[in-house]
Amino acid sequence: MNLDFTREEQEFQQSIRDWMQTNVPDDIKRCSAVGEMTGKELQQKWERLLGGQGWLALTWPEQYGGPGWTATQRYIFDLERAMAGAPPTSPFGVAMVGPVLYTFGSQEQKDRWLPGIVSGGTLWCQGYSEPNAGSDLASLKTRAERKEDHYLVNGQKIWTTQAHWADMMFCLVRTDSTVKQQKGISFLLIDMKTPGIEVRPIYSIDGHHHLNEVYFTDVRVPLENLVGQEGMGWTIAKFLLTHERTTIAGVADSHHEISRLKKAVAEAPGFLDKSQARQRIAELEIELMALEYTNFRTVAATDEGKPFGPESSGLKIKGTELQQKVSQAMVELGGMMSLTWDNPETVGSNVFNRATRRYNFLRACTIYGGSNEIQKNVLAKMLLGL
Amino acid sequence: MNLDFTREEQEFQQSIRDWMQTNVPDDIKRCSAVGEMTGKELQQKWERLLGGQGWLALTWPEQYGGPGWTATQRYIFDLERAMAGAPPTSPFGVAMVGPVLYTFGSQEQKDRWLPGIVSGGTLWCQGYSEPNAGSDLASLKTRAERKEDHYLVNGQKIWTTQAHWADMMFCLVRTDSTVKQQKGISFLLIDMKTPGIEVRPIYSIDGHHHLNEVYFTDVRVPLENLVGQEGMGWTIAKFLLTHERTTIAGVADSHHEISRLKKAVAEAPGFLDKSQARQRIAELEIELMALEYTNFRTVAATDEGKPFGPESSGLKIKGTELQQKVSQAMVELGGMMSLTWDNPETVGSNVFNRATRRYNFLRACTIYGGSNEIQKNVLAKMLLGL
Amino acid sequence: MEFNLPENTTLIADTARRYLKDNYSFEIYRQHIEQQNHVDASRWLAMQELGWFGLPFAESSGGFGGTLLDVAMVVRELGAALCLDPYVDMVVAPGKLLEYIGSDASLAMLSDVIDGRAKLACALYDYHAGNQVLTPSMKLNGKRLSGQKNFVPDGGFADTLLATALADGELVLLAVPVADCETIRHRALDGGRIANVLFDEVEITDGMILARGKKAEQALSMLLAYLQALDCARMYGAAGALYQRTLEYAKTRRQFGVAIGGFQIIQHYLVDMFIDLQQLESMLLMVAVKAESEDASRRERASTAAKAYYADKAVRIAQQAIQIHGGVGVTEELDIGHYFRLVTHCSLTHGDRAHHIKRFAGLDEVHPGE
Amino acid sequence: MEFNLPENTTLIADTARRYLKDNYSFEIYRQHIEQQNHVDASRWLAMQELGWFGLPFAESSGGFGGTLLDVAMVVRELGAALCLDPYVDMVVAPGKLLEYIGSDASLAMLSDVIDGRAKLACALYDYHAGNQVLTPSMKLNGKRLSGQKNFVPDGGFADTLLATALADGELVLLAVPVADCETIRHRALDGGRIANVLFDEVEITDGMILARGKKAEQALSMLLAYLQALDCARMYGAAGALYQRTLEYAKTRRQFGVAIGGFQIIQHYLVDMFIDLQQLESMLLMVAVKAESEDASRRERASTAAKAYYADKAVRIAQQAIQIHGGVGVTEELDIGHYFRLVTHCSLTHGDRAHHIKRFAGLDEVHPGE
Repeated sequence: MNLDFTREEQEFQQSIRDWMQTNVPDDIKRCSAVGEMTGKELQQKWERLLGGQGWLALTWPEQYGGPGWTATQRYIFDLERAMAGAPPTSPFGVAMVGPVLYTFGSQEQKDRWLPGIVSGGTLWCQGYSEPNAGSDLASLKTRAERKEDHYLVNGQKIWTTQAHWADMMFCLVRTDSTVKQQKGISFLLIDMKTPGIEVRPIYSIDGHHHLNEVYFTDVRVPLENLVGQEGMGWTIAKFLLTHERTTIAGVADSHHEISRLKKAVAEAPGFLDKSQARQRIAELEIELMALEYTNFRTVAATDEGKPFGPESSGLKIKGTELQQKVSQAMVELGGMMSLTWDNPETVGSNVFNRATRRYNFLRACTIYGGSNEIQKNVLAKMLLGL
Repeated sequence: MNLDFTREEQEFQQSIRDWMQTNVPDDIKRCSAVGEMTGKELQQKWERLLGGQGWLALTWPEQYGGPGWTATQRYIFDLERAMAGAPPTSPFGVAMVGPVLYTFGSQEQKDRWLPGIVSGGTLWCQGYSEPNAGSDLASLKTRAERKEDHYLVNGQKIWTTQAHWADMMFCLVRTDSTVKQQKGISFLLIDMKTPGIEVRPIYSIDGHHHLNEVYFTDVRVPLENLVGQEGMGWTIAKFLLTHERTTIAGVADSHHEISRLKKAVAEAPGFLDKSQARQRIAELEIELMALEYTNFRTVAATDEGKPFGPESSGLKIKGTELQQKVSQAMVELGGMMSLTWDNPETVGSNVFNRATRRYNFLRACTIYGGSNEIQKNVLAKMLLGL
Repeated sequence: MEFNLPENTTLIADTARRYLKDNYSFEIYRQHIEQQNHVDASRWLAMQELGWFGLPFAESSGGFGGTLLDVAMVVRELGAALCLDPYVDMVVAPGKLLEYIGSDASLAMLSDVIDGRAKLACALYDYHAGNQVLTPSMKLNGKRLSGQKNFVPDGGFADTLLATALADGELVLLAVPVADCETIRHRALDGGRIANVLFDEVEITDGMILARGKKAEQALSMLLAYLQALDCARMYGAAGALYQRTLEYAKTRRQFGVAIGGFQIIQHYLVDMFIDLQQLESMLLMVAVKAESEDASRRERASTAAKAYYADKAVRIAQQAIQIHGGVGVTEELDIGHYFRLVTHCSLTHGDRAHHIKRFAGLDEVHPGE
Repeated sequence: MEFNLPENTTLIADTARRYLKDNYSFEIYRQHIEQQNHVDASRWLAMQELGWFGLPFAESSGGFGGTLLDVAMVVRELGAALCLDPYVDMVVAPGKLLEYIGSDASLAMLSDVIDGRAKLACALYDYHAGNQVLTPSMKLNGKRLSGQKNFVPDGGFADTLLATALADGELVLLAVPVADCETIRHRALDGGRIANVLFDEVEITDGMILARGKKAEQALSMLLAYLQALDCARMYGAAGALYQRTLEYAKTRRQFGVAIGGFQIIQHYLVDMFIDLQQLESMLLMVAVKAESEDASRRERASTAAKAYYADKAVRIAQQAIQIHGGVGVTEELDIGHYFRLVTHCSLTHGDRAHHIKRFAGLDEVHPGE
């Protein structure tokens, strides 16, 4: 039992902290100080900077471009990244399609796609959900018909985050409608520049454009863009669900948000009851501590090469609930200071000014990737045997 | 729209308050001041006192011994009763079997049983739940076989509140096991002194004996003790569920508990953060206000002869949740003062000393009479159409 | 007690609902939030013709003698329709303040409001004083007014602001031409416009001083209770709309081959929303009746409790509405998220939950039922 | 980081579990709570033989050099078994206080504790000072000790109390013979015995003064963190038992023709309990490792956070266990309600949730991961 970072890990933490201090671009720091989103340009600048360091595909085996870090190091990196005010990296390439490719892909596929992910050069998006296949993903309808030398894809995806930024999409499609729902699904890589693809924006209630609808009309996808075999799509999707849980709880970003909140309260005008505010924040910090040590257990287990323990099953549920709570606290402690949607930075501007943007944004976090209700259904069945 | 008591009602309130001040026995006031339960003797003394005033069967038509009060007057009476520290009256006679008898009973049954309820002379208990028929009451198994001049009752009831006090039980029994579950159930009155009845105590986690198991072995019940027809039991039970909701929310007793709590905080030693405590109590008072005005809507509708509106459907759920919250606040604000189970009243005794008793007791209030979960199931179906 | 809406109030509410149904829509709202100037001339005129401008004011003040309850029903419908027309900000709020001041000069201004000639708004808050409205940070030194006002509703489109300041430690209420100030407009959470207004040695003439001292404090206190009740009315309209839409969605949206309303967890979520909505309705009626009382204790008890309660339960309903809707709930395309923002907005105006809980805890006790 | 229990700790925990399984039961517990004197001689001896008496103390103090984590695993098992034997109250608490004082005299007393010859308990709280343990209301004037102690665990069956008092404003730790005091015993919420103890001009000799000033404060502060960690351990044992029993019940109890665990709402309740239990486990490991740190900031951050968290989540688990059990959950016949009381009890000892939240809010900030 040892609940401290080792001396080596502490040194690693310090070195990352130092690096972040020097290297996180000022325009990114400015965004994060006032709670603004980084757009595509800044996001990609940041990811390429990390890619150049070899610090993007953190979980990958070294042979494919991973930095060879332990889970603890990755955790520490994430923490210092968040505390420096830098955004999380986009998960679609490094955390999703990458591991799929080096696990299920052919040598050609690996050679072709992995380097762009490692460097931050290629942006990916995930084509899973459809209008009538949200929680019930297995009922998806987008179909890919096998032709001579290509698949012909027709259908529609929705909630496709960053589809408007992406070079490539990995996509679940139905290649066989004669077999049981899950069995007819395949995993396809689609170039977003292919004719027949139309991306329509969906604006979110934080006022930003993250999400899209993607329409496919007779889109021709080379046969070699199939990953694994036809019908393996569901297996691959499930593989991804159980992959890497060491940062799923959002502990690092919650730390950063709480620290911003504490700063905001400290700097707030005198009418805010600061003792009361600090107690509300203390409740959140304590919840975060419980989550953090639960997360540490998963990190430690990962480093010991053990499978995820039962502690990891609640990480997403608790983590997203906490993110929402922290954000709500920021809005409510801001009180009337949170009333502004786009206060020009002239008079009385402060952290609270953009608090509601994030509060709105985060309503989605208990919904996407399987709503917390669906997660509980699954846990009741799989883990509790109900 | 008028949200104040009329001048007449205010005068009524004052007259009841005055009466309570003079007439609530001192030993009852002592109990309530320290949060102790009144036992059978005090309870019956109190009910007989009210019976003597004609103030026991409050909801009944005057012809059967009701005081002829409006729902508002009944509400006011209940409020002043609670604020004076007097216990609620036992519901089994006046609120349950009484209305059943004057609605479904024969003239002989009315003549025989109603007077004892009106005066507080006869104590009743309710034989509904069975070990395998709790939430799922329709699956009850206690059977009553019709013989020449009596029913022969065999089976077991459980959770029978005050069975050890009661002279009589009203009971759901199965008289026909060949028909659909609900249809074979009848409503029977059983004299608790009949041979073959065994009452075994169940002690509750507040340390008191409220509940019982009741065993029936060849218990002979006169045929004339059947209320209505055979097979009408379910109809009668459902009639009772929709009866009188003007005090179901427990508003009066929550007022009394909050007022005790405020007094306790005011008198507590200086180490209690009183400003913090008062804010926690304020939250409860505001919730109580919302419940109270919702309750007023039901009271007002009753006085206008209207059916219960949708507002009444949440009264039990919200009311019991609030009772639990108030009680938990009392325990937690008491802090270490709540650690005592039976502190002799010598050193440092105060309201908090018995707070956990009530806290334990009240765990049952979201369970009995149809758990809050069952209530929500019913509301989803009946009211929301889900 | 009697909870039936007076016939006239029902008529007012029904008329408002019908008017908005015919003349407002989610599409208009969405254009509305993108526009800078957010008063639509034809609707503004129509609202005046519907009698809304005179509704909040006594006949003796030249109004139509409506109650707070009447006004609350209009505002509830505005909330239910997501309508951002600044009826409360430019008519009710400045008008009630003028009426509560009750001087000849203020009543003369009020009659201009009722006639639709005046464009007024209230500037009561600033970053430094926050909810401590009786001690604003703006100072009137002799004839010079200096300081700032923030969160000014209506975004400074009014031509005159009713503003608070301290003069020798005493509260004063002033009518200041907006032309004399620097106004920085921005969008508020609910989609409307608010402004920061800077007063840099603005010259104040005697005629601009509407009230001072106790008189000013009392008028302000009565105004705030009135506006807090209207915050609740607006939230009730939105929460009711959210509940209705969510129930409907649960009945029609299918996942795993069944309507999601068939899942017990969704059923319980919806029952909780329904029950809370009932309690919100009770609190709305309570506050709408009591918050215009001349008895300060009665007024504050009602408005403080209602606002604190709404900031908890209406917000919760809005959060659950999104959760049950899932992905579509977080898009600008659907009205759900817009109602959510409206509810959040109103939960923060005129005192947030923590402020009101603390305030309630400091009020005198009353005997239950009184 | 590494979360595996040391082999030796696992052995200690397993042995404790097995011992309690073989020698304790719900039936014994139920007799126990009805008895006045609550130390069972044979179990007491057995616990000594199991090495528990020496476990919490350094080898240099004559103990077996166990860690707080070792002791926490024993206490967890005591909680899981509902065992009321006053191991913490009569061995760990007084012994650790003596060890933290660390004087020759106190270490001599400690060796009597380890040998099972001493019967000590701590008297740290009173009605007037509450959680402000560094400023007790009891006064030592010259040689005379006057005042009262309340909530004294073990109900005053010990022959000597380690008590706190103020002497000229300075904290002193005293060893006072119980025979010199008036003791009023009563039952505590968890079924154990506590006492009010009155000190009426009790004569204090120099030898009775164990420590004073900073030394006394530091020993007390270290003791409290240690005991707060053990409160959590006990609650964890109980909460785990509650979860297991409730899950089992949900799988077997049938209503409406199906196991109640088939209902989605019950499933979500249980998943919530399960997830919270996982977090409680993490917090237990955290606090058991950190609460015996000599670094005051590290120790207090850990023990305060853990206690506040447990008073929320373990209590919630206990409430839900009863709710899911329904009627049987509120009877004395079933252990569920008894665990519920135990959890409530421990949530209130050594500082309730509000106390710890406030305390945590006042602690210095640390960089995440440190």
